[in-house]
Amino acid sequence: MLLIPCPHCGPRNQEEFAYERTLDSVVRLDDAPDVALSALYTRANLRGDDHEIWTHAQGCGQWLRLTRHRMTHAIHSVEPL
Amino acid sequence: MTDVIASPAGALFALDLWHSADPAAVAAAISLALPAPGQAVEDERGTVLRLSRQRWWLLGDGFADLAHDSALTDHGVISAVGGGWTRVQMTRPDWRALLMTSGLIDAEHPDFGPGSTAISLLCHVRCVIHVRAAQACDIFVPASYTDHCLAQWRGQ
Amino acid sequence: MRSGSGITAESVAFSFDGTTYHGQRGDTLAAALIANGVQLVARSFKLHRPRGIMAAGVEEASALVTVGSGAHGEPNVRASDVYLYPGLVARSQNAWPSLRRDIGAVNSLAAALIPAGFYYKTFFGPPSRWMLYERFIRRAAGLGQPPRLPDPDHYGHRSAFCDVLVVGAGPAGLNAALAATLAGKRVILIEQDVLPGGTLLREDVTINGAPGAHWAQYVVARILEAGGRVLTRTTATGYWDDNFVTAVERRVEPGQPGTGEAQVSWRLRCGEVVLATGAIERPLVFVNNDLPGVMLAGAVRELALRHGVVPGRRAVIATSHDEAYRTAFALAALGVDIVAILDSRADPAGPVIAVARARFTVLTDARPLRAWRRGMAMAGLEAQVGGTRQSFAIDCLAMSGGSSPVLHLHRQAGGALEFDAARGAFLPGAGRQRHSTLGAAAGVHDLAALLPDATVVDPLGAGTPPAPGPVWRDEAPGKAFVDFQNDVTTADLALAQREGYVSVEHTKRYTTLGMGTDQGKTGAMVALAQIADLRALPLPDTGLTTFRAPYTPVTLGAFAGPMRGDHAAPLRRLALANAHDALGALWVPAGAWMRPRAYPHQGESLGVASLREARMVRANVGVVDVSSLAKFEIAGPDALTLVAAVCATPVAKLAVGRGRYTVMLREDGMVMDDGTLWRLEETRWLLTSSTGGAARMARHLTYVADVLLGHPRAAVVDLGEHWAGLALAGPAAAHVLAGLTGAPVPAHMGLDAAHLAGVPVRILAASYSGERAFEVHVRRDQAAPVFAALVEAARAAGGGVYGLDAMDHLRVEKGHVVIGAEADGRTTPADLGMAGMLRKTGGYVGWQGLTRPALADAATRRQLVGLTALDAGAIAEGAMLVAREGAEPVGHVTTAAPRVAGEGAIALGLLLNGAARHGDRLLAWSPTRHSTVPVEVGPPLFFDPEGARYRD
Amino acid sequence: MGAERYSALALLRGAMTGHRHWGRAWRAAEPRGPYDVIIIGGGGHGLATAYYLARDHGVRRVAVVEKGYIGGGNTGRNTTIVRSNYRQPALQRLFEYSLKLWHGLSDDLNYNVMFSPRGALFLGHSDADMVRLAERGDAMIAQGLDADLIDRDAVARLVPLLDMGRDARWPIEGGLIQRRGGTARHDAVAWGYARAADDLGVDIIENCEVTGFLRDGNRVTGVSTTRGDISGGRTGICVAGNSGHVAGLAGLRLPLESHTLQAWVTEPVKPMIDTVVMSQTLHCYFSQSDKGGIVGGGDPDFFPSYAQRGAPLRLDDSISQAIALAPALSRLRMVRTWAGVTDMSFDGSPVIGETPLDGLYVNGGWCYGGFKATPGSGKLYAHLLATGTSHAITAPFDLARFAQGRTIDEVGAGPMPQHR
Repeated sequence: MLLIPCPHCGPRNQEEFAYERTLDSVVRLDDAPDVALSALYTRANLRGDDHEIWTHAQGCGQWLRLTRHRMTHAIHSVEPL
Repeated sequence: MTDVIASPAGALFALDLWHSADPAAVAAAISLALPAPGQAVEDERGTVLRLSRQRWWLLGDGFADLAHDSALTDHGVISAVGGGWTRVQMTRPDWRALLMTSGLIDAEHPDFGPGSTAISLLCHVRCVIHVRAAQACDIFVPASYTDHCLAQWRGQ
Repeated sequence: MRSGSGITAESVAFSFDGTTYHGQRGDTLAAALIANGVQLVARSFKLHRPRGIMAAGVEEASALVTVGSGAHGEPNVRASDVYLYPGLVARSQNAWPSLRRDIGAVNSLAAALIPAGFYYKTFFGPPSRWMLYERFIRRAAGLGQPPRLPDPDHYGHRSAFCDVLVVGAGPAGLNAALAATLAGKRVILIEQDVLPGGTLLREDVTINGAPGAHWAQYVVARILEAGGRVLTRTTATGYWDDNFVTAVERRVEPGQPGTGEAQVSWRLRCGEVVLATGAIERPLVFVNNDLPGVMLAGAVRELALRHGVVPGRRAVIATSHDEAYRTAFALAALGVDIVAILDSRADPAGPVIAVARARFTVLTDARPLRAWRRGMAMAGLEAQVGGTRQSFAIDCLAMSGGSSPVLHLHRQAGGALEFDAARGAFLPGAGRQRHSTLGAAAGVHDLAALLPDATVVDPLGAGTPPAPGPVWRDEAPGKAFVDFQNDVTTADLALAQREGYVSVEHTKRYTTLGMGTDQGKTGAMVALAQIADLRALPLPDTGLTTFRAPYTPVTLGAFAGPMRGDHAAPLRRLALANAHDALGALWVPAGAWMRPRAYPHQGESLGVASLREARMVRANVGVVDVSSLAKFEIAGPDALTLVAAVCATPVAKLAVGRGRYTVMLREDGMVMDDGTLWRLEETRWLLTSSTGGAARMARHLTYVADVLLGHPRAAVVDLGEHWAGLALAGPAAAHVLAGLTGAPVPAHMGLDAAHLAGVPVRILAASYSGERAFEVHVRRDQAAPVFAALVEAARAAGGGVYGLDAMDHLRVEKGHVVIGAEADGRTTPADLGMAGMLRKTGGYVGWQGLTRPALADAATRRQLVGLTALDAGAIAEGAMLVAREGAEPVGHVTTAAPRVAGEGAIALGLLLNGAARHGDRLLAWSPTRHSTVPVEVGPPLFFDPEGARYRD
Repeated sequence: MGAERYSALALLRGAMTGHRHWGRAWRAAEPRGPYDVIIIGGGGHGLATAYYLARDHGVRRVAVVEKGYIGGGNTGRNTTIVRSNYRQPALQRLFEYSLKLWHGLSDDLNYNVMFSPRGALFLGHSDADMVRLAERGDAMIAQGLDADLIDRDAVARLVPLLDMGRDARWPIEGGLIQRRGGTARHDAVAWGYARAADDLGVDIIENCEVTGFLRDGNRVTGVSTTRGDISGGRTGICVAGNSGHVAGLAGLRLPLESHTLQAWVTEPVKPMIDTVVMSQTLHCYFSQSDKGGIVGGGDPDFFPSYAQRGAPLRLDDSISQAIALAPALSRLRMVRTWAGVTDMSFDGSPVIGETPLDGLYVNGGWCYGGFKATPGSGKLYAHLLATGTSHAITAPFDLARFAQGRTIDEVGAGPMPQHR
């Protein structure tokens, strides 16, 4: 049960947050189709630190960029998006 | 229990400022104190609660006119949202303990005193919490979930 | 047997296997049974061997009983973990016809045939044959009888936050909690026992001049005084990420009827965690070490010193270290004849040994080889004493093969382990989270060292730390157990090694070692020592299985807490729920909502009622509650940018005061949702979308705004709850509405503000039914009079209310798709016949996904079609579309309905290459419902193809 | 090789001799390349692949390299449910192919995997649910699978402990049962395949973690491991849960994320539930093991992790749902919870096929449903690794399907695993 420090609300339980995707899988509206599909359908899926997008969906609704380790679950940074 | 009272939120407005807006400047422009994160302020028109980085709630009939305040239009927008919320007023000394049965927020923290606000899951429902006094707390519950939450808070 | 040691307490009557006994308040069931001379308490899992009480705490592996009657019954309760209450009813389990004469004990005779993993080597043949064997195996397995009635108990959830959580109120934990309290921290102290004190409750010590238990009470009082929280009878069961600890508090005993919450599940978020979880004593390994009367030495001491109970008259103490010597003194003080102390060490020395030698027969280089029984209880022991074997006629053996620090939570938290060869034990290493370990859990048993600031008098406490007992090398024939509950013997471990199940996880899973309800609390380290010996490896190299929550078994009800009955998941209620009830609504679940499905008249079936309601709309007018639909306002100078990114249809040219049907796509190009988009003002839009997709759409809108578009000047305001929505549809709708508002109604796909029943409303002229129709949006808290006025006026015009089924019938006739039915997450706009509606310029979410080549291959795409039944039968919803019964399906029926206008059955379906197959005849085949209906494929539009009825 | 056959008679002989005649179920093999095929991953799928390579394709030089102990990943962490009751034809064919193999597996392997076709029951909680179940059943029957749509009374007879009250939070209106579905003993599947494969000469190399790939241009020629380099003809990744990590060692990005799935088991009790009970509306499922414990689970944790460690409140959800369905479960006590790492693919279906690198193949993306596919997955992957071409059944599950628009999306949830 992660404790995620929301930049607006302070540390809150994971229950309030929703994982969206990795930062490198964001599909921009003006991406060419091959770029978009590659972003959408492939992941590095690192067994280490990765950059992720989460939202404080059940709290203030803020979208967040987390750097988080996939083995230890340690959150190294949280920034508002 | 009479110390858990539910009523429609009534005159409740959402004030959304653009990401680029400076809250302090807006506050000055529309003569309205815009509280910092986690806080609420009250004036003669009603209560202003901070909900998120860009959203405040204005509770009170006195805020209705702001929707047409031209000083605001460059910075944000106001929308009536009160139909969607039930205001549950807890006026019992153990309201903090009650919240601790329904969610995972530190309602017992010494800093979570009068004038504090928070949004969190209570009874699995996203609720807005406003501490009004040491022994009084308002919980704003999405209206359709009112019965679900009250049943738990009233011990049914 | 209860000693006459002066302990006086209230007498409590209880029963075991139908016999009434008396114990004392404060007794565990284990203590009370022993006090009454009951030694045989249980039968083991596999071999049905007679078992008694072995331990005094949660580590008990053998003495499992069922406690409570009827709905209050709770199987597999450790006799050492239930405190007496008046009327406690306990029964033995896994024995038939009786505990004493248990038929299952034949398994013991056949034991040679059923070694570890025997079932993998036999019972071959077809699965049906295995299932026959399985029936008997399942009946033989299991322990207690399962509950069959709904649980009468209530369970609560509580959360709490603290700076310091201390787990365990033994001396180390109390001391740490006191220190944190004095330092001004928010402190929570939890203790699984009913009393604080831990080992202080079972050792003869004084602290600051008073008995240890008094000091424990004093510390607790100080913590409470300072505003801290002390939870007794509470077990920390799980240690999760970021110092989140779960604990379960028992407020009533197992099987005990109560009125309040029987158990409370605590969720604790902690700044730091101090683990003072103590240690668990290990058994010695020898033949028949599982007999009733063979007990852990610490447990015997606890029974004697805490409960004044002794398990026998003639006892031997068998140990590998000093601590168990305490038991000899404790028993002797209660008049037990200490026949001998067997110490496996060759030359133990020190003050404790010296005192003991003065009082007892201490035999060194001595250890048990074989116990035997008379009847169902221990009668004697053969021991190896130096080079000779000696026998002892005794009824109790108190054994100690060392001590295992309880590192369960430390390991759950990701803490490291360090092996201490002298103790033969793992000690806590570095923690991954903010936690530390103290006391016996860290290998420190010396009370004086634990409490440096107190005056401790503990004459027997000067001993050496617990050391492991000797490894068993089959010095005597017979079964020597390492896992008592699952009947795992040293021979089973050897067999597993021989067969190559050498990874400790393989050994565990092959032999079931440590997989009982005790999860190997007593036996795991003993087994590892045996495995290390078999493999000639250092013990740490054998590996260790994973520690998983819960530390002790937790009632499932405690996890659910208040999430029971109607509250198992939140239920959403419409603003007009009472009004619908008054109208006789039949309700249907729609996600978390309950919505009116139809309003049947007296004696009317659902189908008849729905068709009547639908025809009422076609003929006159009807009112339906569409409040649960999602509604978002998107407002601000950049609102158009956001709307255009989300909606795949043209939006920019929509005039103020007008609306349009729209679809929203996922990034893979599939239809995510649909709805109507309205331009309320130049820079203010209203988007409606499906009920079921409301949360998804809310998230999607803010994702697009904040992440993709980088915060445009546009607010997304979720007004799904703010506005109730009432649709008025039918040829008379415009007339009815105008009569209520006193104003002209808006043109089709126009909107207007009005007053209705004295309440401000917004009117959106959109049609889902194919009739002239209006959606009236009104604040939820003002909806009741508007609904009442609409219903009354509709009735006056020969119409009335209609429900979801009628709405569905009407929309099928018009070929409108529903998210989840036709738009099933696998269909593109083109599949649904909407390709022409898309913006040619792209720029919306999903446009790239739509470029994928296979999506353009009509032959492999399922496309929306209309289906008309060619005979009188109703088309089964979900039926396969096939050329003939049994053929490969080419599509399926997504929604079926009776014709509203006219007779017969129609349906919508998804059909491979369907747009090119109009006129084809297929079968709608539902083998599960024994229904086959010939259908003709056509366009998905059955009524008023010109749309004349809904236009102005 | 030439291990003693298991039988009741052999057990009897063991009873006389203290069971001292049993040898190792599989050798502790050392790496000794070159191999014709190297399979990365000693789970059920990898071991089955090795077995069928040797048995059906005559490929004798096969190595299975396993980073820990065999069956230690998801093979030993699942809830042992076996079924083929899918809705999409491609999935029906794949899982039915597997289900047929399950029915003869114990005899095939001479190892009792305790396959118990006690029925896999999906519950319906509303008329709409029942329609969806009927549709699924119709689709199954159309493909030759067994499916029975049963009414409330039949459900109540099958699982008497279910709450059949009309006012239940999730009333039970009926169900869809696949009677040939059921459960099996998960560990035994790994051990049985290992023993049988070993008997055919396959090298099962435990405690051997792959750390990289040997390359010759675009061709993979073997693997680097913690026990040295091992060269081979074809290399097959078969490490569901860690597919992303291992493929990453070859520089590949796969259409999947690794997420956590938790499960729980109660103390053993006498028989109380004889069928596998599942609710797709509720996302919970439970059955009773032969030992007597109720084994259950629910939704995954919905965020990427390799930690094999879940969040506690996720358990509350599946448990409260299970109690709502069968109230008597409330008084049972959970003895253990655990977590596995699942390859969550971007359409919910597995990925089986070639990779952009020559000689390197992948079998993964099983989401939370791989155990039931073990025999079929192994046999079909063996076909691919032996011949270099996909079997017709696995051909639709290639990696290219995502970019081409041929996704196989059973629940229609789209690319994001956390929405599934």
